[in-house]
Amino acid sequence: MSSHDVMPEIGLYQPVSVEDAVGLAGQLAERGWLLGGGQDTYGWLKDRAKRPEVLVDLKGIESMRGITETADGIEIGALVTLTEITRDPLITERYALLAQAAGRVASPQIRNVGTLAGNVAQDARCWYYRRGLNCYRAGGNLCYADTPEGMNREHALFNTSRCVAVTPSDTGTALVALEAQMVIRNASGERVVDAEDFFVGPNLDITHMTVLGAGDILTAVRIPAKWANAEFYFEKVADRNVWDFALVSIAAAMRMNNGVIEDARLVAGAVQCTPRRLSSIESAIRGKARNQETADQVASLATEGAQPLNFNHFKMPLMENLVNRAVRGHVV
Amino acid sequence: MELIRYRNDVWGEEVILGVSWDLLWVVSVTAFVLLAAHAIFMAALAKKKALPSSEGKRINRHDAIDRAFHWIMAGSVLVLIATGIAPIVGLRISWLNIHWIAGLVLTFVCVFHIIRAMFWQDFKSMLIGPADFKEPFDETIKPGKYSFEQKGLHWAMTVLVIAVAATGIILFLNINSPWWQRPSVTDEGSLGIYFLLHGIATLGLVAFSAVHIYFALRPEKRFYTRSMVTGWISEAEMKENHDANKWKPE
Amino acid sequence: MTYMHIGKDFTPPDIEGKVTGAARYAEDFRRDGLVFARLLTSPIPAGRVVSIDASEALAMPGVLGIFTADDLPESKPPANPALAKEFITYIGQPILAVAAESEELAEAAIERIVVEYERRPFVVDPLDTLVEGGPDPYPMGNSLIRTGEAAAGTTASGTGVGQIKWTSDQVASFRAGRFPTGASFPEEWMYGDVDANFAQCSTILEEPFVTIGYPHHSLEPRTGMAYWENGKCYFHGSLQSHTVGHDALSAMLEIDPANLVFINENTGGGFGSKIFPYPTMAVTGRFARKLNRPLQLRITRPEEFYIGSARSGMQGWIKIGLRDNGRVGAVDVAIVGDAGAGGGASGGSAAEHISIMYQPEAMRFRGMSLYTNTAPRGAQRGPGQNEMAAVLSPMMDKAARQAGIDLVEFRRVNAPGMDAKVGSRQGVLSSSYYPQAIEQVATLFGWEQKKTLPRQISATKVRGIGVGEGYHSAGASGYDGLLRIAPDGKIYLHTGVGNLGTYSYAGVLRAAAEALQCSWENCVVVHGNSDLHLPHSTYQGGSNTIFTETRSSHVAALDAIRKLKTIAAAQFGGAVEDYSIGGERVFLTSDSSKGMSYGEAAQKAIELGGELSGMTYPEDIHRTTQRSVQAMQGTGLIGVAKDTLPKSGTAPGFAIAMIEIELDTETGKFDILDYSGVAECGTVIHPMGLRQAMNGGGVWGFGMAAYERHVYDPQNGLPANVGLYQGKLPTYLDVPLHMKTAGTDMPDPQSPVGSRGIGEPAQGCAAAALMSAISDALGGHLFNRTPVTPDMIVNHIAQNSFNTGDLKTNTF
Amino acid sequence: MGFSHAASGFKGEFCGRVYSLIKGRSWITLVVLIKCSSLYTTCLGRLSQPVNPKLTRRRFIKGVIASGVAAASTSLWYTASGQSRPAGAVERLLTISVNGQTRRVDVAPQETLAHTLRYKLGLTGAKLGCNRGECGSCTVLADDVNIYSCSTLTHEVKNKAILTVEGLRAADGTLHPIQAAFIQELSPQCGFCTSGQIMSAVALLKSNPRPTREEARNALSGNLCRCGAYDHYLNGVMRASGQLS
Repeated sequence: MSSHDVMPEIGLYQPVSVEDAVGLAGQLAERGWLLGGGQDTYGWLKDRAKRPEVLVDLKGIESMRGITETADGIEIGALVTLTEITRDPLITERYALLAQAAGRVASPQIRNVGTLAGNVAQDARCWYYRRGLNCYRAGGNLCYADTPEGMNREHALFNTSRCVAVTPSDTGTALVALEAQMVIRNASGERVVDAEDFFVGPNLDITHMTVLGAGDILTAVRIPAKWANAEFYFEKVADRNVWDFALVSIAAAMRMNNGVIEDARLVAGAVQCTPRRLSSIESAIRGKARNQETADQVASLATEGAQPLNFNHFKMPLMENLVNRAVRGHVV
Repeated sequence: MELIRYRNDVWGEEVILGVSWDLLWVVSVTAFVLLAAHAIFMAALAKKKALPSSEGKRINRHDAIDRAFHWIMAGSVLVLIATGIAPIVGLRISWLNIHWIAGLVLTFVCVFHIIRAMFWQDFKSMLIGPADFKEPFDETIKPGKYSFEQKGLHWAMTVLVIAVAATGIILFLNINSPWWQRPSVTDEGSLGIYFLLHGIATLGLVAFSAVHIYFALRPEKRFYTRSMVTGWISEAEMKENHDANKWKPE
Repeated sequence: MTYMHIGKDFTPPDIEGKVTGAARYAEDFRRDGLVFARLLTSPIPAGRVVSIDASEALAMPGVLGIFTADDLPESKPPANPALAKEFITYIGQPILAVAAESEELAEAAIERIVVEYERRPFVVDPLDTLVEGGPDPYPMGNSLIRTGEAAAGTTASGTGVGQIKWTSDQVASFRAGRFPTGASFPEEWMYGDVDANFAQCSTILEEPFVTIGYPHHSLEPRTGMAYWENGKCYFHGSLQSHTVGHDALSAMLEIDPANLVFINENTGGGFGSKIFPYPTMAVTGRFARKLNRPLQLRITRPEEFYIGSARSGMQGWIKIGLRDNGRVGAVDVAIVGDAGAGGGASGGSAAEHISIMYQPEAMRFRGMSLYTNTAPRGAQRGPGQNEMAAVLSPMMDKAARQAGIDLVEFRRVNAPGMDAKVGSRQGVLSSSYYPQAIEQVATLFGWEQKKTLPRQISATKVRGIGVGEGYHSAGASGYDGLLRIAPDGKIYLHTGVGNLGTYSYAGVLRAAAEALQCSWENCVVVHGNSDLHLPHSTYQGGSNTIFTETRSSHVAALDAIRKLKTIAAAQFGGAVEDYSIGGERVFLTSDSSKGMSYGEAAQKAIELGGELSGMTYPEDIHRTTQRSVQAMQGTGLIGVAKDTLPKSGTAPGFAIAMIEIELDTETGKFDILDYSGVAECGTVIHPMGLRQAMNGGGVWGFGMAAYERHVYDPQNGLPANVGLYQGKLPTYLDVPLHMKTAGTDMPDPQSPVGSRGIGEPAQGCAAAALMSAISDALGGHLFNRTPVTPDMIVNHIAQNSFNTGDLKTNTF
Repeated sequence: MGFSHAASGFKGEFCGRVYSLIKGRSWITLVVLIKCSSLYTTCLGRLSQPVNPKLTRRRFIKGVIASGVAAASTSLWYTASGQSRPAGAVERLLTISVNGQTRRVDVAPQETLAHTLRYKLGLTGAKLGCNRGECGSCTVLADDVNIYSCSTLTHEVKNKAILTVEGLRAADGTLHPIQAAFIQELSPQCGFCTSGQIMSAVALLKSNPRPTREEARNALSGNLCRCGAYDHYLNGVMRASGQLS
């Protein structure tokens, strides 16, 4: 790590409309850096590990701030803070899963300024990468974590491809579970991407965590009515209960009908580079009662195909246990 | 534009990372421009000769197994180039597994080809001798089985493919595979050199593949392409382009 | 005994500043013309500097200069150099400093300096250098040689680098948890007949163990600011001691101590890492002199990780023998300490912990301090004792269970009482009420009742209860007390004790107020700035302050009282013994109307001069105190004395804690439901301060037991957890909602107010109790390691045998 | 930082040779230099023009930092040439509200609020414990919301009312109830995190005047205390909210 910790000289724009922001983002491209709450920005800059030339502060854009009810669900402005998400009645009443996930992010002060967009678009937390090393994710030739002696306790179990970083986003798992859609703007227009496709693994793009490219701005997140008021389960296990990223997290949404699970979405966090849909569990529990017996039957499916590294073997039992809890619906 | 990409290693020491992919554009554009120029030149200025007839007696030029080798090699090279370039140009496909599988296929096929060429084929037909160098400048000299250009292209491809395969295998050893876990990298500088050589070979492959495909598609050479599909050329094509004294097809 | 002040809460003078933001720490000071220095730190774990090319940086406008090892006296390993040149021994080691008109410029300049390095082999695991053929962290070897007596956890002078190697069989055997037959240990002591005593033991336990070191991470990084005026150096620094470091800092700056003004009213935490001046201070002071400008060297959080000191690690083997009655008959312990790059490991004090807490009838210790290319280690809150307490507690529990004895009863049977012996020399204690502390905490916690609670709370929650003990020596003697009674009647209590956040710097002065029978409101605490004329006070390793400094405060007060009475006797006749004090007056005992106020006496002292107003002073006081008295001459009645009160044996600080946890068997996480701790530190002089020490130590204990550790990548020597986030310092939500703590409050006869210190043991008992409770919750399972983290618990419960088989330090 | 390749015994022989071969050849360096400088000029040229012609000053009036364009280009210049930033090249004067007072201050685009408060306004109550949002010592309020001032740009909060620990005392000098309670409960130890703890507690009481102890510890959980004085800070919050006497 460098000896640096003051902010480098950098330009700053504070556009007040999405159009202006999109224009700036498009023209600056790789030289620009979008600023939401900034909580995943300043560390990079202070370390000189990333060197954008211009910051585009989006917080002045009012249209990206509100939480509104739509014909099919709700739309959350990308700049809505995590604290706002934990308090908003629409979200806490209908999509408590998201509120719970947002409430477990980092610390109160970070939630107070950290935005939903920032939380889903944040970069990998692999300590090697964060140190500014030139690993695969930074455009280099190798991974320091995935080696016989790498310190990879917090790294991935599944779907690694050279890079073994995991998704750090707590809200990301919830959004995938809720079948949210991400609204992305760039100079050529708007596109809507399913949350599940929003996150990309290293096999597809080793230097990006999401589909967002240069010039793209995530403007809003839409949550369909489909899962409103469903039965939810969220849990995040981290070393410390503040600041720390998940060792494993679980987000689940279930619809019950006549005492059995009619439909379910289960998503695990921090086990691969993207939120991991647990489709095998979903189909295994469909039509079954939501109880301990069902949970015990299916939990071990969660880790099928896992390839543990040196120090992260514990994530397998931990993941199974969290899946068990999510399926049975309670802790004790 | 830079030619070589450098990075700092884990201890802050500057090491080579690989070839600059800007060169990919340079190579592609250069190849395109040169080939386009050639096409224009041929279309506008070159003496137009009537193409020899493809009718008549068929002469076997390539055995089925060699044709299969060729197309497997061609296919794997194209797949390798496509999958290798995809992440460079920002195309999001899960390229790596395809890439190394194609690389293994290419390697195995090349090994087979080399062995076969040395012991079962007429290896000498591909050798370039001092006399061959007169061939391009003297229209009266006709080649044996392979023209000087074909030999040149073949040997260039040989060097490039061996280079790309050899470096590719080293790089392959540095990622996880079904057979092993990736090792620790103790010398990032060496790794960078392998990437550099792999990249340079790739650039060459892209260029020579372009040249090869271009000529394969040219009207006056198309019968060679056909021969690589069907195995034969016509007697007329043989006479027009080859010296029967130097190449005595069975 | 009823006291006016002792045992009563008070408002320390510095606390208002802390809650209003007015309290200033070293980095809060600015000065006209201030320049900013930043460090360039080593990217390599081992090697040397071949060359430095700063020409481009120095050509930048606003860049004022660089400062390298060449600007400093040569330093020889294992002394930790302020700036490295020939011996780079860890990543993050400072190489040079660059100064500029702004921090931003200084940082930009750093990027333009080209340093050529030559790399050397490195090692991050002590056993990897111990094995034959293994790399050495220094070119000349791998181990600390103590050529003289040095305090544990420090690298005082009299140290060197030697080389120790074991065969690979011996190392493999040690790794596998067996004593390595025939292996050499440079440190060894023994008392009693160990083998004979083992032979008499019915329960024998043999266990390997590992404790991983971790950084102090004081919240205030060790920033310093210095400027030079008229040949004097004014230094704003951050030390936990004050005057005791004065001479050492002067020496680092190569000036007469009289020409150093050290200003340090507040210190943002030290925990052992700021006891004495640290190497970086030399850069701050000397660079300021070189540039002839006020200069601030701000230390960033990552730099604080690198140079801010850390606890050493231990890798060990222990054999414990219990007799039928539960008495510990014999202990044999061997410890390979990880001293990082140029520190000292603490195996000896770890063994000392065992010797005092369980009073084994015979004991042997074998140990060594090995260097690794990791951050330098130094004293951290009970170095050795606390991590030993943590890892030992569940083992002792296991032994007790095997012997069929209740865990608390076992502690009772072995408790160090008044006649306890300590350490290799089996020295005596000044006093010990530790058996009473056991009873007090058992009652506070409700051990007997909690013992009977079911372990299984629900399908996924299990209860664990545990007990842990902490010890540290808690006091010295021989320092100076100094006070001044001014003609206006105010009593100025001077102290050279640093303000490390425990308020003990003020608390100890209440012993003087007590003796002088004066109101606290009339007292003025003078501290934190050597221009304010401070006495030579003790170094502050937590527990040391209270015992030591109540004594020196007391002797200063006695001196003042004698002088008050002398003045009164001179005024009103009679002998000194005929006079008494009270109500801030000195008066004839038989006729209280014949007397004068303290203020009047002070005026008289000025008139009479001599020793009364400090014109003369005892010869045995330290030079620092002498200078202070000289500066105060003729300004009032001066009370000054060196503490020569009788002292024998070790003044102990004990603490015992009990913990109840609820452990989630599916996540490996736990909640602490009950934390009860009792300190045995003699008379409690400041009840709230004691609770602070106990609770804060408790949080540190939780950090040691469950969160904090060094992690280094053996491939490249990189530390994995540099910052606070990855350092996993416990937060509000990782500690209990309430903490119950108290003190035995029984007087130590060797302190004039009966008090000893506490501080270090507060952590040890908490860490040990938590380890004990985790083990209890898991049916007595031993991890043999600190910290125990959720992954280890989950793996254990899943029985996937994935961890703890290979005990190693500096790793996950 | 560079390395001596000859001196570095660890570098692979082959790799070292290739490296020096390539690095040593001045022709490559020359080409690279020429290419880099042309790229650099291109960048400068592009940046010196309005980034988006459609973005008129009027449309930007509320949000834009007029300095954006100039700052970006000067920063490039600065990095490239090693020159210190030309004085007055950008308009950076802000009017911000701190502790109820309006302060005019010259603020660089990248400047953190902690920097502005501590080094420009002399308000050193907010401390830099980590300078990256991992400790909370720099906590201040922006419109009554507690934030890490080390991880906030001053320009981001220029329209918000900033409150620091120095602004808590009443006009008559009376301490804020949290401050008074923290003294009574001997809440701080070393005091370095105290300002931050206080500001988080003040933010809590503004929105929740009678929090439970559990609510209080959640609200203060973004403030680390290395001394471990958590119990005492919580006692202070409970006392200040009238729930402890």
